[in-house]
Amino acid sequence: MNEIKNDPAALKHELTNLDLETPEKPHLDSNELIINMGPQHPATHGVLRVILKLDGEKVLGTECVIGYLHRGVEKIAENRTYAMFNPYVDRMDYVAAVSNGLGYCLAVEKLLNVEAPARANYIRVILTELNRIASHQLWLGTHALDIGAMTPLFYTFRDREEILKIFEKYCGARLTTHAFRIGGCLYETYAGFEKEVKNFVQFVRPKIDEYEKLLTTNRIWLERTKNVGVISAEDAIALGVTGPVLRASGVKWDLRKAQPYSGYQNFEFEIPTGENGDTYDRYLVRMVEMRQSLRIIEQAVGAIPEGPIMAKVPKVIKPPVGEVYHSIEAPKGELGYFVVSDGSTQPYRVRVRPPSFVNLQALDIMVRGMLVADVVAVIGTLDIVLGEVDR
Amino acid sequence: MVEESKTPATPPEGAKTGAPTPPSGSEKPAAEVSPPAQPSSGSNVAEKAAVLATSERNPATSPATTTKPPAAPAKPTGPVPEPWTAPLVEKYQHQFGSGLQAQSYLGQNYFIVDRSLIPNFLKLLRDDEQFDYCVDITAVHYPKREKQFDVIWILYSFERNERIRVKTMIADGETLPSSVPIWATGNWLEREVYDMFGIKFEGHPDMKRILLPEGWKGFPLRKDYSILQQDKEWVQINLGIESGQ
Amino acid sequence: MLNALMSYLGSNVTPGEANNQLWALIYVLIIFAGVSVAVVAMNWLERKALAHFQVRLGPMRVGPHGLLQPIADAVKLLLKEDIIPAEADKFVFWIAPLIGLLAAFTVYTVVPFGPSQAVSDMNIGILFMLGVSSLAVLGIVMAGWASNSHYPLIGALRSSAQMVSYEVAMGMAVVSAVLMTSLHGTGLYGASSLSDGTGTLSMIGIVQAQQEQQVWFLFKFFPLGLIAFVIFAIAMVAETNRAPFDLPEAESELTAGFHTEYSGLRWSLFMLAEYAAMIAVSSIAVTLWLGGWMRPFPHWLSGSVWDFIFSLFPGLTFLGLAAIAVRGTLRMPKHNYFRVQTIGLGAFALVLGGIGLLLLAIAIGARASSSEAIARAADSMNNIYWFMIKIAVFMYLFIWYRATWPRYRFDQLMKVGWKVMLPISLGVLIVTAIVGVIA
Amino acid sequence: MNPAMTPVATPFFFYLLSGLAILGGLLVITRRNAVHSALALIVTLLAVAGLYLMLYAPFVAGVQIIVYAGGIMVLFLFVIMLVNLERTIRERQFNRIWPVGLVAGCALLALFLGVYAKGKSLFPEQARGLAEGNNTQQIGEMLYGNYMFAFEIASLLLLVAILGAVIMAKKRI
Repeated sequence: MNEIKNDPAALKHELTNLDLETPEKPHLDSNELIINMGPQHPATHGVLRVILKLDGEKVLGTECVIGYLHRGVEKIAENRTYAMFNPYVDRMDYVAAVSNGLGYCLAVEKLLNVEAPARANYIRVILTELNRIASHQLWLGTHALDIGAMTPLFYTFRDREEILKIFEKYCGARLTTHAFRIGGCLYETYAGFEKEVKNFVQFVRPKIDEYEKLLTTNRIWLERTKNVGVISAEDAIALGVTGPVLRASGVKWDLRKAQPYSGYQNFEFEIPTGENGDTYDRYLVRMVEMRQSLRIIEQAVGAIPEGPIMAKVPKVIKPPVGEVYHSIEAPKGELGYFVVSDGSTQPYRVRVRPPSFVNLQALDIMVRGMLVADVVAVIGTLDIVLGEVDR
Repeated sequence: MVEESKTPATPPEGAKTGAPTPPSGSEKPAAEVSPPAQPSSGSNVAEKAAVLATSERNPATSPATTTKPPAAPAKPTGPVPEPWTAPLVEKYQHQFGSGLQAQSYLGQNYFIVDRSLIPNFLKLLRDDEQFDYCVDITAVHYPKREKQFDVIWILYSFERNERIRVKTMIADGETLPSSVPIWATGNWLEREVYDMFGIKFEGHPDMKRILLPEGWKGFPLRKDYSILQQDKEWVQINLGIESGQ
Repeated sequence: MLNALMSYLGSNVTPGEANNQLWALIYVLIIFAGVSVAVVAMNWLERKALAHFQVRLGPMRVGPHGLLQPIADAVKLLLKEDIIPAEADKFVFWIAPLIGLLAAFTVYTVVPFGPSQAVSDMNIGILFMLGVSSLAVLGIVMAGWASNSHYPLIGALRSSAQMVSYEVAMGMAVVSAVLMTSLHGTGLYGASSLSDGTGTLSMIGIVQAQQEQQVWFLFKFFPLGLIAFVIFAIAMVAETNRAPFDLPEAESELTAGFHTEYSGLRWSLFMLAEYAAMIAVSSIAVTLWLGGWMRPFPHWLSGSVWDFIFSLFPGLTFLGLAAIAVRGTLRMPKHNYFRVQTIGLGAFALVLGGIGLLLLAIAIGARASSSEAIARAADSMNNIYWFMIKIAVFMYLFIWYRATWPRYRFDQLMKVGWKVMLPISLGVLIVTAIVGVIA
Repeated sequence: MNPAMTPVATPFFFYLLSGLAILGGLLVITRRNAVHSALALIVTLLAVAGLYLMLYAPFVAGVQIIVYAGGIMVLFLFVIMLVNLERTIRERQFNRIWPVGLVAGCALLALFLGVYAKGKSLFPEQARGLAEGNNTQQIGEMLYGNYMFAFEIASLLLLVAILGAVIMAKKRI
């Protein structure tokens, strides 16, 4: 009665929008072949199921079936107070938990019409940029592994370990850090924080060159990533794609520059863009982004001002009635929070605009006409995290 | 039509985890100093405005509707949405007249638009005002109001580096024209709004659930859908476990 | 029985030729044991070298520095349950790995470890090797078909298509090497006075031809030998489904390719066949281009003094390994948990040291005393040593490829095979022929 | 005959190989599963290669292994796997003409018996020279020597066949 239903009949029902007449039983003769990639598959970065309609090796169409990791974060938000909901936010994009926390705190601070003090902003910027580098490193490791290069995975994870050590010393947690509070930061920086961050910057810069030396001019890497999963700027904007994927298609837009928040305006850094929006350009854009983050950290660590780290925020947060949308530049793209408050201690509605969820929508356009091996490469280059896609 | 008897404040029942009906009237923040005649918005909203206005004029009185004893001192009144005046607004104000209001809250501008304007107003915004990036489509559920749902489009224009929200109010069971032809990103966003709130969008290429399994009954993000509730029948059929949890 | 045994000892001809079945059997057993030990060592080396490429330690727990890890793996695979999928084709499922193994091991009958150290010297040696190695495709195709599920079948079709297309390029490169055995050229290249003798297909013949012409075919007709060698080196990696061409077992798409449904002993047979094929294919490369068992610079640094120095190498290599093992024991932490491992590593160091000394003794003995037996022993020791070292270099290359290169997509793989490798190898063949006759 | 060519326990190996060949042949036609019959065919071909070796024609044996077992049989297996067998079985079998098959079989049998009865006298004398030492060279000389022209025509024929296959396949893609 409850055997796992993957017989073709159920599959056919599900593929309504793929407008295909699935053969009664998919078998290996000349016409199309329906293959299920996932939800349990080494290359889908989590529980994503992609139904591929193949003609031999060529992909004719895809349909993403998601929701396997849906925990109902937005429903939980309506039953928790503002401060209690903070740790849940880290569990969405568990790879870039610090950015999630920053986004949520900034949104609620805007609701409370409160501004975090300068010192808190600097600490927030340093930790968020460190988190961006960690997220890009994890992306590079797993993306290269999907395409077959085993070695970068170990290099990137070894260097990412240094960042996690700094997080652990600062707030006790490595991955889901819950580092910030509404109104600023809870923890003062531990003794030697600046020195350790400076050492980290010196340590990691040559390491990024190492990754580049391994991959950027690697013939087979070029062959596997050039002109693979191409998306034009117009399609990207129409599909609402943001972050490195959008920048690689040539759109020079980064929220940290366009609508600076928590003190980003007083650091200079460039925004890298690519030309033809293929997997190789996205790889180059993210590598330059890592270097730019290092620049920001260097500037921030050098000039952390003295002063309080927490704005005056009442013990029990009861924001006035109203609704606010605030978004930040998370490593994967624009991460937005639409918080509606009804004056009580619990948010009336928290809507999270997840970059991975919207970027994943572009998979179908990028992969059409490509081969199965490219589907794996494109899922990797979109840098999706299923915790954030399913919420 | 505007004045309506004060809705009895619903006593907060039982444990917090019980059905989280909002403690007081809906939070609709549309409290203007002089409540303009709102043809379409429900009486409850006006009543809400009136209540806030009164508490605004004389801050000394305790927050009106909650039956809790006014332990907290009179909270300084929060920011209030002022009317948003901009050339963009003027242009469409006289074009659509009453069907459209423009407000701004804490510096974030948004339109409140009548349901009938939806498909072409958005098209206008995209084509003429270069709002070419639809950040998000979402909804909020106010069970108390006569038009229960707020559907919100968050738009952004790259040239003008400006972000606005367009909001419309629809009753339960009403459908909305899909904005997929305008922005392709609407596809999954509208599917999620349907999945969570039950608002169908006509003309959507593939109107079915996106996060919850296919045969799931009930729309979780509605306020009357308790946090512990599950579609027991689906769970029994597909996962074969008796209890909901 | 005994005189058959002793009578052969004197002859310097391969047992096959000397028609001595007993010695041929002994050679076959030696080769079987040798290749299995080599495969075990290769397994350990691959894991360790790959680990150190990737900034990690590799197996350290089973035995000192993971030395017993391959044995642990083998035992695990023996004990693992041997599942045959439900509607699989039992007979074909059972025979597929055997064919793979058969193809991988019969190649060794013709591999020339020395002038007389080969099971038999067929006069169609290289042709036989290519023929048998093309049988391996059958094993893979049948494995894919018998597993009766999508992924293994696609993996099998892919790998067989890949092997068939790279076999062509490989064949062309081999032919150009065989051409070199007979053609010496007269003008620019034709330095040697040898007449245009008839070429040979036999492996030992090819190496002897290189000895006579005093040049490795790698350097003969300068760029041509090198190009043919490079073509063969790439094709052999593709032939054994390794490193950049390991598409059939691309984890990220087709789970594990044609041997997805295999488990336990049957799966280990496939692994054994893969490693054996790797060693076999690199031995072809060594024989054809790197002068088989010849020691480096036999003619520039000729003379008995140099011979003696080069004959010390085997002993010194083993002593070097022993030194590394000793250093390992000394650096082993003093905690008594590690006591067993230190003893184990110490014993291993002793064994290596012993072998090293023995080989040194043979080398010195051959130099000092004039007894013919020791001289023959030293000779065969040198031959086998140099042959094995060259194969070891190739093995290291295989591992190096695996650490650095990402994987080719299937269509790129076929494009490289047909549009790049085949034309070049054809070109090299034609130009070698022309150069051989005219230049 | 130099010592190297003394036959190696020929009778035993001869009967073994030819037995294998006959067994394989029978299996090819009796097996229901196409892959099993392909396997049986491979066994037959390898047995024939063994026979060539015994006739001191190692080059021919090597080519037999490469061309037949390594090349053509792989093609057979490809075709068997890619062509959808269930459908072919459902199609109409035209084996109602087995009497014609029987007559042809008997005629062939008669031919063999005739040859067996006449014995050696049928074959020209010099053909029996054993070519162990330089079998490859001899074939090379003949092939590229006096049969050069025939060899070129055959390769042309093959070229036409390949082009035909490509064009047929091309149409569909």
